Amino acid sequence: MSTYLVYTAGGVLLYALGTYGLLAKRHLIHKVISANFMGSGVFLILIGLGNRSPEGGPDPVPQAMVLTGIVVTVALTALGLAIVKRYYTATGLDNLDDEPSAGGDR
Amino acid sequence: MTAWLPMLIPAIAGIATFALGESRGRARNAVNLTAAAMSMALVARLVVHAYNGTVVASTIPMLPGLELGMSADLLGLLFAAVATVLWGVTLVYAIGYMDHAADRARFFGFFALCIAAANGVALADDPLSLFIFYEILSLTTYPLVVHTGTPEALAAGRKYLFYALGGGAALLVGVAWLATIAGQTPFTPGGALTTVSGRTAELRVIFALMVAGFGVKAALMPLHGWLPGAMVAPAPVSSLLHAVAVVKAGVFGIIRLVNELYGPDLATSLGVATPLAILAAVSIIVASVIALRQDDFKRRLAYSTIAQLSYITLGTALCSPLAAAGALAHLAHHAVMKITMFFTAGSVYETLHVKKVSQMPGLARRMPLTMASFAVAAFALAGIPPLVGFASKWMLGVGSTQGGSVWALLVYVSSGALALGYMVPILTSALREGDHAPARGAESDPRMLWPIVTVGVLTVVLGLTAGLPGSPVHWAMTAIAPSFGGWTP
Amino acid sequence: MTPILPAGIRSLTFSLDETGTPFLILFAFLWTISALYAFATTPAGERARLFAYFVPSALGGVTVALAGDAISFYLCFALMAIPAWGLITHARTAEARRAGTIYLTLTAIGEALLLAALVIMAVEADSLALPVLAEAIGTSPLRDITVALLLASIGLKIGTLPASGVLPLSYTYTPAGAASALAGASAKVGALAMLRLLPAGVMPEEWSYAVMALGMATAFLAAILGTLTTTPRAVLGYSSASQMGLILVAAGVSLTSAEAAPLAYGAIVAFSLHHGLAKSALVLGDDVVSRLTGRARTAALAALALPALALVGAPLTSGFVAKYALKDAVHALHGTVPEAVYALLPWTAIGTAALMLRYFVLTRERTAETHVSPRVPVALWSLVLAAVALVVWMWPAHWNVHAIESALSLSSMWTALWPGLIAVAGWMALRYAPRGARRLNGIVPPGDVLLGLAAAVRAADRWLAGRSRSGGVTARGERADIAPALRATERSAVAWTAASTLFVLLVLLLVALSTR
Amino acid sequence: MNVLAQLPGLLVVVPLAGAAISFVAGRRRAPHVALATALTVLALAVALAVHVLDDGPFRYQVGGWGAPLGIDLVADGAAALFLVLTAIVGLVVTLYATAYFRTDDETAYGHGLFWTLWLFMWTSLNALFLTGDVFNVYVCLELVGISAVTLVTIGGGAEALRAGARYLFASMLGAMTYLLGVALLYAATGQLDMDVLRTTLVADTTAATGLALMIAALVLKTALVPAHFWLPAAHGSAPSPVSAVLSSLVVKGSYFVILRLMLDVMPADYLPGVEIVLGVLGSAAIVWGSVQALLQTRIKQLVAYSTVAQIGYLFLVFPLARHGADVLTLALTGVLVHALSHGLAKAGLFLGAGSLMTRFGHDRIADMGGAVRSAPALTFGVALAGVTMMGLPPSGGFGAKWLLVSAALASGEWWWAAVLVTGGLLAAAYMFRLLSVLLKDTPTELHASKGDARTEWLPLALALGAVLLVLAIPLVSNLAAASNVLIHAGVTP
Repeated sequence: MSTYLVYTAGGVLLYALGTYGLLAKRHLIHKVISANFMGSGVFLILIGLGNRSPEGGPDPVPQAMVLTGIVVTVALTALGLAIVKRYYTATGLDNLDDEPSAGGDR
Repeated sequence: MTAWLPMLIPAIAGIATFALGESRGRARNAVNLTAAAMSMALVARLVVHAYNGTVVASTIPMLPGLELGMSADLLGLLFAAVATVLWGVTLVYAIGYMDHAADRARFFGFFALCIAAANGVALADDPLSLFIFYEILSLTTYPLVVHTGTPEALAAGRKYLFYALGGGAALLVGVAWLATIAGQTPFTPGGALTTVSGRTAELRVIFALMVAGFGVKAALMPLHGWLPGAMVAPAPVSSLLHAVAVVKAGVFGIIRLVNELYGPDLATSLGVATPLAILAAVSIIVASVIALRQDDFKRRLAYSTIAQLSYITLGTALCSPLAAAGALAHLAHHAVMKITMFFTAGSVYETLHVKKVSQMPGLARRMPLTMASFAVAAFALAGIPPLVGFASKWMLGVGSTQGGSVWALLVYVSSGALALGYMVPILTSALREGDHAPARGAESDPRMLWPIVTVGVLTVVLGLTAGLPGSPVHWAMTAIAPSFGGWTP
Repeated sequence: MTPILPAGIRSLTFSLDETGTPFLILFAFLWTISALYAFATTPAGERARLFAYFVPSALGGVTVALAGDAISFYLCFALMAIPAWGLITHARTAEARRAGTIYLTLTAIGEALLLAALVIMAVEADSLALPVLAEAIGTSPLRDITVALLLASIGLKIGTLPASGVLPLSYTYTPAGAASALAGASAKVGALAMLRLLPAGVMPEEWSYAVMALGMATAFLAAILGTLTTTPRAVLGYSSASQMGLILVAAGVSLTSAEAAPLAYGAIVAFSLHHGLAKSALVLGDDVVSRLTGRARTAALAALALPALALVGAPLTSGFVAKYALKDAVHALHGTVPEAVYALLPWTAIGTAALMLRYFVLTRERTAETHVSPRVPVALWSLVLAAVALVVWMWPAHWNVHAIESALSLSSMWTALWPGLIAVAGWMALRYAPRGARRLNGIVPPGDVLLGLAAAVRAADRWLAGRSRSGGVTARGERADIAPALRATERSAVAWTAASTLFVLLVLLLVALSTR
Repeated sequence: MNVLAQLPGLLVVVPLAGAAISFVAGRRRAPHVALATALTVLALAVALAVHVLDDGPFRYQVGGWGAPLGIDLVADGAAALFLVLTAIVGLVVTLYATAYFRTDDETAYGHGLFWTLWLFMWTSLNALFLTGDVFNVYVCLELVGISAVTLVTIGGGAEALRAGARYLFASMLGAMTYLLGVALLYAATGQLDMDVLRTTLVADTTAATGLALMIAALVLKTALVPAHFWLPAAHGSAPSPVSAVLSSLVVKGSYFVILRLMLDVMPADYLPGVEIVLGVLGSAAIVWGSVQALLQTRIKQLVAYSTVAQIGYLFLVFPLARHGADVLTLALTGVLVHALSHGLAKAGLFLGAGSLMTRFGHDRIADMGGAVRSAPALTFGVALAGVTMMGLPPSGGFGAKWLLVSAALASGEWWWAAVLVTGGLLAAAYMFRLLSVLLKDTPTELHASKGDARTEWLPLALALGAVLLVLAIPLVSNLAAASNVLIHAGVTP
């Protein structure tokens, strides 16, 4: 039970960090990495869930979810990096440049 | 099925007109004129049936628990007949008027669709169906108002549409609300809400919403703002807007609402009829006074329309049988008179580019037949016997008095005086010596001239024959009588 | 079906009855003479323009005496009154147009009032037939408002105060022939309406007194206005208004007393006939005089004395009989007001006499226009003069024989004479009047307060027009444009950090709600 | 083997196969593959709808495993409706795309990938509509998201890339939030299957938090105000056929999940107050989206903000659902009709906007005067689509508005009706701002391009469909009655 709590706490911490990064970091690569943080946080919680009930065996479902989730996250990350690269090539910018103060929004 | 045809025939003609395209003018005219003739014949047949007591009706399922219904009763047929007959006349006029104009396929197509929607409004059997056609009418009129595509026309169109849609929104809520408390409520002479008549507060709000909805097209002050602006449209459209379809759809809605949805008794006992009557009375006087001050010919006619429409609203709101019948008769009578006037306005503009009353001196000699027809219509509008306007005004006055509302009678006669006041200056201006030399050949395109003369003659003929079976007066009384518990005049 | 539903042409009925006959004769005679006169004196090029209005007006003006029901009566009333606008504005001058506009405005109001009254009467009587109408309204709860409407309508037609300017306005600019018809026949339709429509002997005395007082006030005030006006026609117009005030007195009598009503009706008929002919003769006379020169002019001026004296009510003239009939009628009532009116009645003749003197002076001053042969005008005028002289002796005996009998008594002759003598004396005295008084000459334009009213309406219109223009400008200028603010708000709301933070807040809100 | 029972599987497999084939078929043959796939999917979707109408909802076990281990697909009336809508719009968009992405245009970057990505997205969408498993929803959402983001950036312009990046980050944020929600829900219940959850869900803070997180994430994916920030840029800068699909279909996918979670899976009042928040946000979306649409100067931005507004209507069903089965029936039918009519009309509008932009060579509304002369059918199509947006009769939009207004009035909460009516008027305002320019009488020379007939008439066809939908309301109403939401609410048709 305590293992589960440790996993969960760690997962929530990672998730919160990632959320902060996705929201506040301007550099686009930072955002992609932050999103991965969030994902890892959730996976941590799920993995913890798999070991929740000591009397039964490990629950396979959370593991299946984590595996699927990782696949999806990898795909998203790849797509994100590709877009960031093309965006950088096209505009020379490494951020979204959409804050009203920056005046770049259209 | 037959009950749908007065709506479907013009609709099909409209779609066919679009399909024929811009270049096939002859075919387009043939299609439209044939459709008009067919509609007239059909309406005539339905009228004979209705006079004999057979009401042709038909419904199709539409929304859950609600049906879309058409019913060719005498009340609706009167409006349908006005729309259809004047469609035919206006077509001839419009063919002449739009002779050199662009985008005629679009024009005649939407024109026919407008008539289809008007006939739909006329024969709609319940509030929902009426609402649907009412909104279609708003939409199909918009392209006609902005037909010329000028900034002025677009601005007027925008105004028209916002008024119309705003009113439509109020009407939607009213109709939907009624449907939620009363379900399907087909129009029934004398009232269709007997089962829910106890829910007074709700019924009052619904009545107000519906009046707001119909009031926009009926140009009930203060909802009239769109009408004077919409004058930028081509004259046949103005005629259609003012005389035939659009504004009449509004007052017709009020007639249905008061006589056949709420019923005169319920409308009176709820206390909703009198405020409506007062609003209409104020509209009559204020609009007439404003009309006195307009130099623009069509604007003056527009304010006159606002006043005359409120005649109908007032007569209906008085909930007195003869006044209600007079209101219905005036719907037809005003159509004939006002269409003469708008035809004239269009003709003098198209022929001589005269737009203002102050530009008219010499016009009486330049276009004698046109102006003579106008004069007849003007005097009819002022209620001079034995022209057509007098018959309905007399009924309205007598009905007001019989209903104990002498104040309404005074409003009617004052408005008659004001009508003389804003109509006669047009005539006197035209009669002055002026720049327009007498015409050498025809005074205008015969396709414009003869429709004017026809409707001008109609104002006399309908006046002389008022009260004969089949005349609008008799028709209106027959159609209204059931709403007043079998009242016989 | 009740008979009061509109029935188009079928509802129009025409018939000749006892009341209508004298009016029919009068109207037919006067409209015919004036038609011939107008035809003879109007240049050929303008005839079509004049007669386009003259013919319908005459048609209405004559058939109104035959109208047997409310709708025909209203129709004829309108048919006569509305085209008369074309007669008044025939001269195409600015003044004529203004006069026409005022006339038409008042006509429209009068028609409206009449229609309202007719509708109420028809409803109350459930009939359109004229004889039934007046009877039924007497017992109706709507009696008062109906009588008020009728009186207002008739008052506008006959130029009762404060609309005393309507008759001078309608005569002054009209061509002579047409003017004679308007002067002689048009206002008499108002008298006919009194007989046809006003209920007899049903109103409270106060009504009657108020009407009589109004009539007397009109009689006096119109005379004063008339002596101060500018043209012979205008003088005649005010004279008509003054005389019509007397007819109104008779109407007032009939309102309250059923017994005096026949006398009052007799007086109204007598006044109408007498005044119609005399006034027509005077209107034509003014024009005839201007067409003559030399001795013929002098003779014509002398002949003017006949209708003038008749109007004053000199003995052995039609006016004498008419006035006597009126006195009889008033005498039939008892009370302070009728007695005061009775006492004041002779004094009105002073005003009439003064008006006639003023008219005579102004006519004499008119410059001669000799380009048209005066033969036909003179002949027609003579016919009218003859009628003026004879009409009193064709008096329908059953109305009031007493009036005719008393015309021959010496005492009553004196009663009729002294006011005229006072007027002559006053006129003589005026020569020695101070300059200031003489400057009053011609200070009343034809139309008096109506002109002021019209000017006020025009000013109000201009003011309104100016106000709406300037109002529009400020409204546009002040409309705040909120679009930039809305755009800026959206721009900051969709910027990544702000937007995603908003989303996180939304998440927290939903979580907070679900874990309550 | 009963073919009809296999329809849910086929609806996922067929477009997936199409995507794969189109990828290997090459740029010239890909459009034909896509068209063939679209026609097949349409047929399958219609067959499924007919089947559901006849026999009611049914489940399909992928691979025959069955819950809880396997993933079940659920075919009910509402899902069938969305599938048919997707198929119809999909077919028209595919047809349109054959003109829009011209195969001989070798310079256009990434155009060759359109067909594959589009069919792939269609696959994921169909799966999303059918899936009965909350974790599978996550997978489907991400598959839709990946293909959608890629499609947005397919044009390769800076603006599209920026929009794509924003879309992607929003998508990631939503995905992670949703996944966290699933994790919590699973932690509390140990269940992922919606049907099982429906019957086993008990009051529990963790489960409620999980569901709240899932709903918030789905709100973000559906772009409900204030989480709409990614939508206008993405829908506005994507190629027009992509915009059409994104606006008319993709947002409906996540919405449908909310609908099922809120009205089917969770017992009433499981998340107290959330339905009110959703209704309020929906109202805010209607007003704010319309106002912003009114302020836009570029045509696709206008249409995109119109989507923001129209999405708002869909959320009014949640507060209304608390008022008994009758109101729920009206409101649910209303939102389903709205989803359909908006789907058709908005696709028509975006395709129309694309055609106008191709013809004018720019996207500035102010300079589009005179379109009515040179492209009357196109203008008419835009106008008709506008009619249904405004909810004017006779159109599907009207049917939806009528049903929702009736539901609001019947519930006694008339203010939702006021919002609906205001929304209609605001829609009229922004649509007529566009139309009044198109109807202006300015002579213009439009660019003639290949495929004109298709790009002119297809928007009209979609708009006409949206209008004629009003006649199909009884059918929609029957499908709504065959939806799990109403069946589980105990409504008997």
